[in-house]
Amino acid sequence: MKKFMNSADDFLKESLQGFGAAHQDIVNCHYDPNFITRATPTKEGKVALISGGGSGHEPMHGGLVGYGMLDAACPGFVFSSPTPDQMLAAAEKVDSGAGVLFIVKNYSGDVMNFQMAAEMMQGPNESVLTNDDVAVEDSSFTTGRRGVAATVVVEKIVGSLAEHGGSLQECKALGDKVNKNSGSMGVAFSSCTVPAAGKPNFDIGDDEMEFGVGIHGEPGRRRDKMKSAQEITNELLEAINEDLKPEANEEILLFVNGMGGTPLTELYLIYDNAKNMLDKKNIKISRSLVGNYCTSLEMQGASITLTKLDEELLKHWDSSVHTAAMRWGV
Amino acid sequence: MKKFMNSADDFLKESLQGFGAAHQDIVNCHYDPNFITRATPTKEGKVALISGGGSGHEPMHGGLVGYGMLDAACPGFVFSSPTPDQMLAAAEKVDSGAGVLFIVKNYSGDVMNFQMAAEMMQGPNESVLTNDDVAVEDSSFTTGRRGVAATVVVEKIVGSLAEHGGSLQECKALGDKVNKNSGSMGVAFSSCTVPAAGKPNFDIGDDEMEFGVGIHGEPGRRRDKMKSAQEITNELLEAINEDLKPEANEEILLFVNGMGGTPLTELYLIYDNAKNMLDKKNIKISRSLVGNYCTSLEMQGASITLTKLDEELLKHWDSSVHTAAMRWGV
Amino acid sequence: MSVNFLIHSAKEIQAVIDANASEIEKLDQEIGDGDHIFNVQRGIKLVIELEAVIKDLPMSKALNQIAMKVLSGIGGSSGALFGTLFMTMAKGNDIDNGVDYKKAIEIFADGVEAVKQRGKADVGEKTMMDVLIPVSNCLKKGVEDNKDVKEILKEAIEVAEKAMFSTKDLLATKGRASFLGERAKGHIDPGARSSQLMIKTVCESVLNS
Amino acid sequence: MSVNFLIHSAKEIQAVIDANASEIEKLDQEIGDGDHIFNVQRGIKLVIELEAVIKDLPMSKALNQIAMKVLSGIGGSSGALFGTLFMTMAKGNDIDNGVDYKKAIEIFADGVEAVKQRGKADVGEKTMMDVLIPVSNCLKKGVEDNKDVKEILKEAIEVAEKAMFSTKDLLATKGRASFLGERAKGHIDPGARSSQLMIKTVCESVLNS
Ligand SMILES: Nc1ncnc2c1ncn2[C@@H]1O[C@H](COP(=O)(O)OP(=O)(O)O)[C@@H](O)[C@H]1O
Ligand SMILES: Nc1ncnc2c1ncn2[C@@H]1O[C@H](COP(=O)(O)OP(=O)(O)O)[C@@H](O)[C@H]1O
Ligand SMILES: [Mg+2]
Ligand SMILES: [Mg+2]
Ligand SMILES: [Mg+2]
Ligand SMILES: [Mg+2]
Repeated sequence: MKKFMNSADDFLKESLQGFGAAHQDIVNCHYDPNFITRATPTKEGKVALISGGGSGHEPMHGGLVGYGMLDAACPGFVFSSPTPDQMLAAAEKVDSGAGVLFIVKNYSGDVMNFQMAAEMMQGPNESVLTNDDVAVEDSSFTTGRRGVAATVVVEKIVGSLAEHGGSLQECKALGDKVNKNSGSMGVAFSSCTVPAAGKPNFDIGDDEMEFGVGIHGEPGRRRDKMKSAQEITNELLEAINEDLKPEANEEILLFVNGMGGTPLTELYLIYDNAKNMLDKKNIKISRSLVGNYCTSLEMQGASITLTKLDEELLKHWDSSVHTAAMRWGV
Repeated sequence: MKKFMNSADDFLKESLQGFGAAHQDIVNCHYDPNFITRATPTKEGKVALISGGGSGHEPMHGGLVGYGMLDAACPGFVFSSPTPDQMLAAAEKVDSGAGVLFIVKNYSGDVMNFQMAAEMMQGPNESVLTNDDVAVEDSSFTTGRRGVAATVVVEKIVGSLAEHGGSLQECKALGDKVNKNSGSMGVAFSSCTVPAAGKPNFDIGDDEMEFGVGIHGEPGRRRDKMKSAQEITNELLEAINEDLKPEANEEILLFVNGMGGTPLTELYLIYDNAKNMLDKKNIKISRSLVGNYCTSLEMQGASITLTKLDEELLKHWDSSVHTAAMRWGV
Repeated sequence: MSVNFLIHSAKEIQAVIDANASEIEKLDQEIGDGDHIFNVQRGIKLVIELEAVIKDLPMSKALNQIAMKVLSGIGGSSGALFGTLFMTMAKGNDIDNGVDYKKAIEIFADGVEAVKQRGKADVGEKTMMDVLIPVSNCLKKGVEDNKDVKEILKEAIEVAEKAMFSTKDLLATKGRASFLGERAKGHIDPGARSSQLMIKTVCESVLNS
Repeated sequence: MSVNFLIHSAKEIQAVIDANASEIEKLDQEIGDGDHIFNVQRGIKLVIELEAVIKDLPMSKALNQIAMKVLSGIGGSSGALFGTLFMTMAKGNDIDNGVDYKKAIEIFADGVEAVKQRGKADVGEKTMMDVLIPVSNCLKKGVEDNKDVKEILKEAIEVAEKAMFSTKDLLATKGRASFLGERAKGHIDPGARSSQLMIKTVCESVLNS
């Protein structure tokens, strides 16, 4: 394992410290229990947005704390969901009286820990569960689909509504809507290595890729032979389209997300190839996001997320945001 | 080789197309010869800033084109400097009469090609040569030091001066000053693979790192055994400090740059470790930048850049910028 | 069952889990995200570190401290589930006046029931419930049938082992492995394995005392 | 020297460079950035593709087209340097009225001088100049000494090869390899190797004609 680290035990803490120090103007990091808040307190009457999850997906969620997005983020250990005490401490700090909206990716660990926090909480709270990953089937017999990169989109759009006075119920409803309007799928060329493990999560051949991979390096739909970028992109988009069924002339957000070890150049190439295919289907790319937002440590790979946009979503996507990882208009 | 690509020949073009399409609001991509300009023309009387270099270092330089930074960028083939016709075409497009400032990293290929363009050009022009890499010695017998990540800092600060009415001479002088005020050094854990080559540029053992590596995966000061992040950070900073000699209480910009394959979490950890050391020396971190800005394809590694800041530099660092890769205040 | 017994068991469990660490790690890498072993090891370590704090506390308080430590120190599915187990056990009726084996079995069964509620998983879904529920049933039945405690514990060890192996050929419908469909088959569930090892260790500890 | 000869030579050079591609690639990976072979191959391909455009042009125009193609199509150090070579040759005096071997040597030597100016490197700095300068000198001397053209070309081939090998033990002071210090020693300079192969190919082509 080759990582910039001093010890597996201190990995998370030192990284958080660096993050906090580098972005003092935007965030405050708190320790024991660990959580990240905005540098300035939630303004009165504003719904507080709290997300969290295992670490290793940076900049999600800490890098999305700030004006127009999250009020707080709770980072767990690498790939382990955070614990109720983190969420409770964060909620206590950022709840300004208008209630707390938890944004939770659909993994049983995250769901159960956030649920326990919600049950223990005094004030009003709601949760949005993201489950945009079309790689896995959503049947009534399973826990359902995984929450992946669309969580970033949910946090941006709901963050804007909360900033502009949306109520707790309105924020929850919008979050559910964005989630329902989104589909994602990813592919990995290499594994990732959890610092405590010291060795890759899975083995993969020189000519193989994991198609439909999860953001923890979990196995996906199938192990496949390497293919051209256009073929991979087409297959990812087909899987998403099958689920999301965007109509011709429908406006979408095209979000090409890197898993951590794939350079920007390749992400833009995927964007180009995706545009080729979407153009052919007359699906209108109205907004774009390209970069490493929902990562899996140093995994080489990428995911594509499509979100169907209407006027409401467009407005909240475009509104100002000022976080460490996403910033515009301010 | 595992890359998102269709063919080595189309790699650059498709990536540029994706970049152009994803950031239509900021840039325009031109082909044959390839160059990137702002989406809006240079305002009259504003010095035009043009940079460029081999591809593979994205977001540098295309991602730095936009308000407050570059007017144009000329991407060469992967790791090959661009050619004079690209620079001439870019200059023709963005020169508004106040002259052109070329920002060139100190590699003989870049220097010669930009020189030829400058000689062929009609209008007034100047060049700033960046050579911030302290890994290699600067003796009168060599081509001098390499230009690396501080080029980003030069482009930000000179970009601001140009935006605010600086003359060609003033811009050149400020660029030289920022370059002189900066020192960088990097380390790599893995090699990078040029798409046309299809195999890694160098071999490196499981327990080795290349200390003082160049941004093309060129060999550095020495091949070393892996060390802890704090040790690596200390050694990088010592090398920089030896050269830059910042004084106690001097204000600096601390820039932790990823090489493409190292996740943000580790870059923040380096930031934390760097802060430990700089705090001890009473060097004041006034500004911070952490992220993948001057990369080497998918290489795992990072570099640290320190830039000594005075009031003038601070002002121009803080001023608004709106590019694909760096954005604030707007 | 005394607080001392809890601490002593935690130490024994630590040894057993450490000895089987690489196997458990591999199981969660194959069908999960690879963190289960670290979650469990971290949790046990934290509980053992509580020794000085809890050793003189009444049972309900000690269990509650353990529950909070597990809940706040582990994370992931197993943190929430094991936390729920201990939280529920801590609420057991009248436990500060001594916990005999019947009482112990009663509060354990209550705990398992709460875990089942929390995770909404039943037997056959390829989770730790495949071990916890049959073991809980076996223990309860043993008490009902007035069996000898040694007999009951020996049976529980066997039931746990069989149940653990049974997860191998199941499709997963809860937890991370549920995302895998057919690909989860052929792998033992990591939580089932760690639970089985813990149960075995505690039962043997009683048997050998 | 005719335009046809230029095109013919480019094709022969392509075959030789392709045959030695992996060696040249390795050289620039060892002490450079690994792109030299692709730069050279791309350049040659572009020149060959010019055939239809230049085959009926006067020598000065043909050379100028080649120069522009090389300059705009290669990039890197070698693009600027080879571009400069051809640009200068294109400016040779009176070349549209036929180029005999003396004239060819004259304009080549002028080209090498211009390359030297452009790159500011002299013999001994571990670059292509270590090959180009001695070869140019050898050719000029041969003409001065009124040697037979075959003799001259044979000598040039030998000089080029020796010069190429000489770069192996040099410290680099120009180009990318200069950043390496002592570590550059023991490796032949990639530009020296590709230049030597091109010179050898052209000389042999004349010898065999
Ligand atoms: N809903 C559930 N009910 C019961 N047990 C579950 C449930 N979800 C997961 N588990 C158990 O948790 C184990 C994984 O725990 P762990 O790896 O620590 O957490 P995570 O799944 O969050 O990474 C699984 O092997 C399974 O036994
Ligand atoms: N200043 C210079 N003068 C002469 N030749 C040079 C100079 N700099 C580099 N070279 C030659 O160029 C070769 C490298 O060319 P190439 O790899 O195509 O470009 P780059 O160095 O820009 O990657 C070197 O091997 C060397 O022979
Ligand atoms: Mg986990
Ligand atoms: Mg090059
Ligand atoms: Mg797990
Ligand atoms: Mg080269």
